[in-house]
Amino acid sequence: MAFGIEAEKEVIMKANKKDVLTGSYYIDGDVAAAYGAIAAGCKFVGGYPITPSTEAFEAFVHRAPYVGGITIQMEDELGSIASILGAVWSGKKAMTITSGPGFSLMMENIGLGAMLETPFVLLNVQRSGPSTGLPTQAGQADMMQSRWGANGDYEIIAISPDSPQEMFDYTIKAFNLSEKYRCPVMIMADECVGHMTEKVVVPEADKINIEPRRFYKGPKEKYLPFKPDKDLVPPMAKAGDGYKLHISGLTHDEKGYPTFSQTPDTKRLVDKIRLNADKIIELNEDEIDDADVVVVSYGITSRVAIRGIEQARAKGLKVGNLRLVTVWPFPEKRIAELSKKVKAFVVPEINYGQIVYEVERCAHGNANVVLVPHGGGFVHNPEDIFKAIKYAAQEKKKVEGIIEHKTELYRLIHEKNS
Amino acid sequence: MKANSKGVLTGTHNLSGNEAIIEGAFAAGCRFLGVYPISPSLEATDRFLQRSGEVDATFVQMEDEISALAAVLGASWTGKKSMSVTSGSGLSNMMEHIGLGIMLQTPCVIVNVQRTGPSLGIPNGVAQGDTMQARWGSHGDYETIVLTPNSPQECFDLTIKAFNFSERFRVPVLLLTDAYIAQKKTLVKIPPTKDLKLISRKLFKGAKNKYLPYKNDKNLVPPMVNVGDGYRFHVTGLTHDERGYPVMTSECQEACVRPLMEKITKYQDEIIEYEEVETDDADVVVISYGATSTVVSKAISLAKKDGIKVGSFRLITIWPFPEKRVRKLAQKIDAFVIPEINFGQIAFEIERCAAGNCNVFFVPILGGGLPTPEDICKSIIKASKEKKKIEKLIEL
Amino acid sequence: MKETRAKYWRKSLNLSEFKIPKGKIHILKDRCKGCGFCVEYCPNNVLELSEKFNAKGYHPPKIVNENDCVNCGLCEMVCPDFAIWCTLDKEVCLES
Amino acid sequence: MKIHPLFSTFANAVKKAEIESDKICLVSDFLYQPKISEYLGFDLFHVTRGRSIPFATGMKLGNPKLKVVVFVGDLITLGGNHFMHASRRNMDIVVICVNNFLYPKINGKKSPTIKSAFSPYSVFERPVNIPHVARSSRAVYVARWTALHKKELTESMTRALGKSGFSVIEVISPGNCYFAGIPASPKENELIEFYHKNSEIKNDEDTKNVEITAEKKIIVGKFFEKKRPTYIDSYNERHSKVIGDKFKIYE
Amino acid sequence: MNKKTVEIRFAGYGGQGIIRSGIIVGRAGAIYDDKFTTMNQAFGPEARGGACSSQLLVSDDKILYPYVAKSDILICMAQEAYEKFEPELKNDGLLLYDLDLVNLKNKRGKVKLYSIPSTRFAEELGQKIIANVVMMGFFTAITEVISVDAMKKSIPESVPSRFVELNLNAFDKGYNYGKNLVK
Amino acid sequence: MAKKKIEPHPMENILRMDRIPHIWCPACGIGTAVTSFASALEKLKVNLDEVCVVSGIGCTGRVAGYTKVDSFHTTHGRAIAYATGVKLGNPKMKVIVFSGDGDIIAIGGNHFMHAARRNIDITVICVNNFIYAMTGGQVAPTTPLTAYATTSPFGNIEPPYNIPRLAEACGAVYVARWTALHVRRLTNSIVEAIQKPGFSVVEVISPCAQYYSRINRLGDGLDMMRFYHDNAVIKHNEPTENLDIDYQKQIIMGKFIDREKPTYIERYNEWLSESKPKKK
Repeated sequence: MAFGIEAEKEVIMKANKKDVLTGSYYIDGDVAAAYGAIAAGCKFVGGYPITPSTEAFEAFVHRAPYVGGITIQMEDELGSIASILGAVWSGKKAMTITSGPGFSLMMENIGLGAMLETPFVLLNVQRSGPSTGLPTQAGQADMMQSRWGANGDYEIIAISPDSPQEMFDYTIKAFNLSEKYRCPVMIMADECVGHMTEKVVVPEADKINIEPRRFYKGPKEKYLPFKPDKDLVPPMAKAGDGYKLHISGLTHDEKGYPTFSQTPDTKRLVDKIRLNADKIIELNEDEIDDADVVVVSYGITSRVAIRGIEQARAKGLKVGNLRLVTVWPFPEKRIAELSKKVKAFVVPEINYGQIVYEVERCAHGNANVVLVPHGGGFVHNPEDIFKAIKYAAQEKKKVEGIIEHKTELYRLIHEKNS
Repeated sequence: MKANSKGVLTGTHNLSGNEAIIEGAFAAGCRFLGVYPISPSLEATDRFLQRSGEVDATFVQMEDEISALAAVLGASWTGKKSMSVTSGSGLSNMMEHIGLGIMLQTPCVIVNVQRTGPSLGIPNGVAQGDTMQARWGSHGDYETIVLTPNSPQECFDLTIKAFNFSERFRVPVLLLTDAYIAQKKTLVKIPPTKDLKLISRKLFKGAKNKYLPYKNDKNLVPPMVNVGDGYRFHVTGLTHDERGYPVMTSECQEACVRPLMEKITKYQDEIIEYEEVETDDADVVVISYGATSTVVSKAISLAKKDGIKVGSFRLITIWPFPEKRVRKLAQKIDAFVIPEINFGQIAFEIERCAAGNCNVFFVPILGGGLPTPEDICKSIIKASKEKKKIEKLIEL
Repeated sequence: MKETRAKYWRKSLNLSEFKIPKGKIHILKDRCKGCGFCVEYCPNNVLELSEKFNAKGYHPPKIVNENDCVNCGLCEMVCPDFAIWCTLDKEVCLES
Repeated sequence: MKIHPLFSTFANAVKKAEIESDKICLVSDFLYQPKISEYLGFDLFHVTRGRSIPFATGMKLGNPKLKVVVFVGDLITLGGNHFMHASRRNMDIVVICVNNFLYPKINGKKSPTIKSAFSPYSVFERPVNIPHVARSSRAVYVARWTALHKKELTESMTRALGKSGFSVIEVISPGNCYFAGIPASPKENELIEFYHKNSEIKNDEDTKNVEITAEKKIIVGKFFEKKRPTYIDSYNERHSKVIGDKFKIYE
Repeated sequence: MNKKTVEIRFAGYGGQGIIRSGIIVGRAGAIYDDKFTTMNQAFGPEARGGACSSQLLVSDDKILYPYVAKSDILICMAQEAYEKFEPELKNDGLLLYDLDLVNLKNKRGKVKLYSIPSTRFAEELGQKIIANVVMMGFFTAITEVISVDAMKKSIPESVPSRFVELNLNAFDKGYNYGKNLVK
Repeated sequence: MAKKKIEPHPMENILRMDRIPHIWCPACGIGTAVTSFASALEKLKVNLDEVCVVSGIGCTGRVAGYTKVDSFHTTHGRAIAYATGVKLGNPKMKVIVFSGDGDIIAIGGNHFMHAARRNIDITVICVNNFIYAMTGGQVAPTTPLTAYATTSPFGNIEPPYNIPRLAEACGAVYVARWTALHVRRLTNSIVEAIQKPGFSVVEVISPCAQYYSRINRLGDGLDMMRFYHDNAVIKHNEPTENLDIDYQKQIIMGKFIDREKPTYIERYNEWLSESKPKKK
């Protein structure tokens, strides 16, 4: 640990004044994310237009020439993610922006990014799937994909913002996390947030903390590109500085040379996130201490759920609200802790059950888990969430497995037919 | 349906896993392979090409995996049973089209010979790192069927099964093998043609103008037609109604996407297959699949010598996950031990299903080679000694 | 000889026999998106944009010189919205 | 360690072109020798198959001072699209395409450049005429040599390194089997020699005519050279014209 | 209106500037009137030429649930949009519509109705696409949810500088027409 | 809404009239291209049951939804790959890929190139409107230099692709280009292309009034059509390197390539018949 940045010592760096467009704006979430990226010092976006994330790319393209950045619209999503990996290794902060099918196309190179421990940010404005699905409408069904989509074992960080202001704030946070842990950080927004227009306040530059890239500072000949610091993250060097880098997507040793079987060190790719999870995870909790039922939600659903929760509280039910700001790594400990205190978790999400499996896993059978699914196309009817809470509060029995709450939409479509 | 004797190489042959898969495919009636070469799945391609002349099968090597699967989907709609073979990052590239296959409800089989990852990893290294990807890798909600053989014989059998499932449920079915099984050569018994039980897609038989491409029958699977039969249908990857036309509402999404999942979950009992050995009075149950399961049996016999009551539970169908059975087992035993050649994938799923009823020990095995029985045995012993309940996935 | 030469002679046009088609134009007003292609490219200026709105708020074409239509079909070909076509009404002699 | 002859040729070219080796960055998805960076002093990135050109694109845009060189095996299989578009944009990278007639690493599977007689699989496919596609996609420098045309190849590489814009050099350096007309499993050097003998230098030949076929000799040479603003040039030019003083030249 | 949150829906067909209307009004509220506003759009390829709408919530407090459940104010600029969204209008809601493009069907009891020939006005002003601005002027005059000053500050931010005057004229035209109606 | 009975359109048997009005904007040329395609099918008198249309994503990608034959609306860029599968699976079919420039040339460029190289017997009708219109006007690989788009707000800096040249270089056997205005010639070209065995490409230059011409202030769709009328010249057999399209400059149209080559299936069958006896 003689070289590189000491992991414990925090270097405080502020955003560059030129990059920050201080002021109040009335913009949608996509644009806010682009502004956030610029404020975070992102200088390169390789993108390919896909609804509903195009606006973010466009906004970046408009701003980039003024802040010394550059953009390229690549020929496809495979190209756009590969190009940002290249840009990161030549020293820039970089981001790519996509949705739905584009995300699926990126899978191979997300794996490469994880393998090369390349810090980059990926903004995925989720739409309804599978396949082309509903291009202009919301979904949250890529959550598991973001974690498991590429071949092999790796870990990523995923953040799910719920308003344009958060799109701005958390894009900056995403860049900071990716620089800190040298891993892909995904902003798993959804179409609703991406296309929602609200007031966004961009603070002054010196109010924005920026995590600098951990560049290696020791003698060149001693540099080992994959030799980690104490926090399991190796310092980085950039191409063209004379380090004779050898960076390969093959399984490699500390030097970067391929090995023919994995070594215990290769497990670092997952451990650097798993063991640092407590530092990464951010949660918003509300009235959770004496709650019987806790609603676990993320992204736009957390705003929709509030209406259901208010309704339930008005009926005298004790409902807490746990909003996952970071979805991956999953807040295992917190859920396990809560599971011993509460009767049930209610998990509304715009998919047919993804994060709910994680909640169930971490609840260890201590509390019931109620899923309120929504196929996509729009957000939940708050009424459904309210009913699910009501049911969860009343259910005395421990029910094995996930309990799916039958929504109004379900009844409308499937029970009418049968 | 009877198999076409042309493709069935009845008899006993010395085949590698890769070759057995192709023989299985031919026996199942597969006549189209769209592929892009990637180790360690190459022998499969070779075998297909060698035999394609004899069985009148069509082969195309496309420019990448993306188009390979696209061609497979296209060919499937012409009425040919179709498949693709890939590995590692090739599967990552196919993700978009797995989604399309799900949405269009196109029967096809994808063989993934797993290699060590992430990214390029170790090209010929044994691994099981794509199990979660097989379930969650494409965007949006879907359910799929994933089978894992643990011997060339099973490669043959399960390939036929995979085709049967894919035709029956109109879904892309994944066969997850690994570099070890794929290259291991053993004797494979191929039964006579008349003993093969094949399922072919249900074709629509009604009047041409009455055909609705996505009107589900009572099994939630719509009957299919072939391109060129005069039905003049339209299909789209967009959310669609019964006619196959895009409709942009959440009602339609619910009506369109949920059955895609329910058609599998509803029949999961018929799909799920697993192998249990001495689990009845076991204290510890080892859960394994694919390559690791070949080592587990030895490890168990070692552990038994130490007086530990160990059972074995081998997953043959990984997805849909045999949730019910695992839940039941969890209530009876002290611990699960899960050796996997990855850093924890199915282990999470088992932790979920154990629901706090028993301890869950997970043994991450480094990719590239097989674990030794002794190592696994040690883990079993460690697991059996832990008497306290720990509400957490325990890594050994 | 005579015959071969006669073969290349131009026959004079018998106007009383030569028939030109007369077309009937069909317009689906509510399908129209008012692009104006048919109006612009009608060789005989049969059409004109009307001042009225259709259900979508566009100005569909209207027929102003009904008799001039020769069923050439260009409006049909050039219409991007499949909203206009013509059929053969009758064939009329040029003289009449 | 035996260094692949191509790398030594390349190292010579770098020397001749008088480029600081620190500023050279190799990106490869195929020709891969782990310790090459250590020996020759370049940075080396080994990325996923077919994606080396977009990776290099990002690299070049991230730091325009770098000289990015892409070593690819089969340029146009997975990465054909990236190749076409990088060429169209005139990204300032040098592409050295090693045409093996097959993938040497994976059991001699056909690649799109094999002509019918060359491999048992390829009978029914035409090969791609790499120089012609490169030229049609507007590359600024297009040449082809066999690996034994060392002098010419070094010269070509030097020229390409000194040039700004998308340069493509196809190097015929086959893997060691599956070639029709040659006794089974010839040695690699025999093969290259075979190609060397069966090639014909025709500089400035129209790329339409340089398709590799079993019937005629392989035509090698420098086929095309032109000057054209690179992506970054056009970016700077256009933006300073439209934005004016507020725009800082990107370099 | 003394309610906390006003739920507004702009509806028409794609290409009429429906979403832009939402943004302009929303911005006027959020930035220049110091309220909280949330604008959401329902648009897409299917909407081009079909019904499309934008939803706007205006409130004095932070807005949590960001959608229109039942609209207080519905602004209709096309028949299809009217038919689609009229049922979600509150019984005591307010309906503003384009006189030429919307034919009212069943008039509900307490719904207040105001109409303006906005497209015709816009065509008179020379640009059909500014019909939405005429409608915004009309909306400002009738509802007074957003102040005129705020609107006039907000409009120029959404249009190219060479069209600012035209747009402000269009706004005034709608505004004055509206003021005359409520007088 | 009480529905009036609508008179039958003459293309009723080729187009899905129940889906029309379509989603394309006013004055979009794709509809015109579809009409040409439909009349080409009518002229060809083919059995419509054996025609298959495959489209990708984008405005033109929706064509599959409006043609009343077997039609597939697939993923972005992969229409040609998908069509390859359909053609090889059932060689009887006449497979037509009808998609846009962004779909076929940008993301699907590789498939275009390789299908041309293999000479798969499909017909590609590529509607080129110089922009990505479905997503709202981003720069496309065919956008002329200096033209504006939402992702090239300062003018396009990437030289555009010349589709006929690319097709020729990759080995297409039939290449033609027409504008949406030259409907009759376009129809004839499509007829020829469908009849031609092998990979044939017809490029259709089409106005995009909503995005391309609005962002570049080129007036409405009609103005674009007038521009084609004035600036498009017919030059058959013109060498493809001269076919670049510059911003608002002359457009050269015509039939450029018409050559004979064995198709993939022919070669494949040849190989099969050669290799079969060896096995026995």
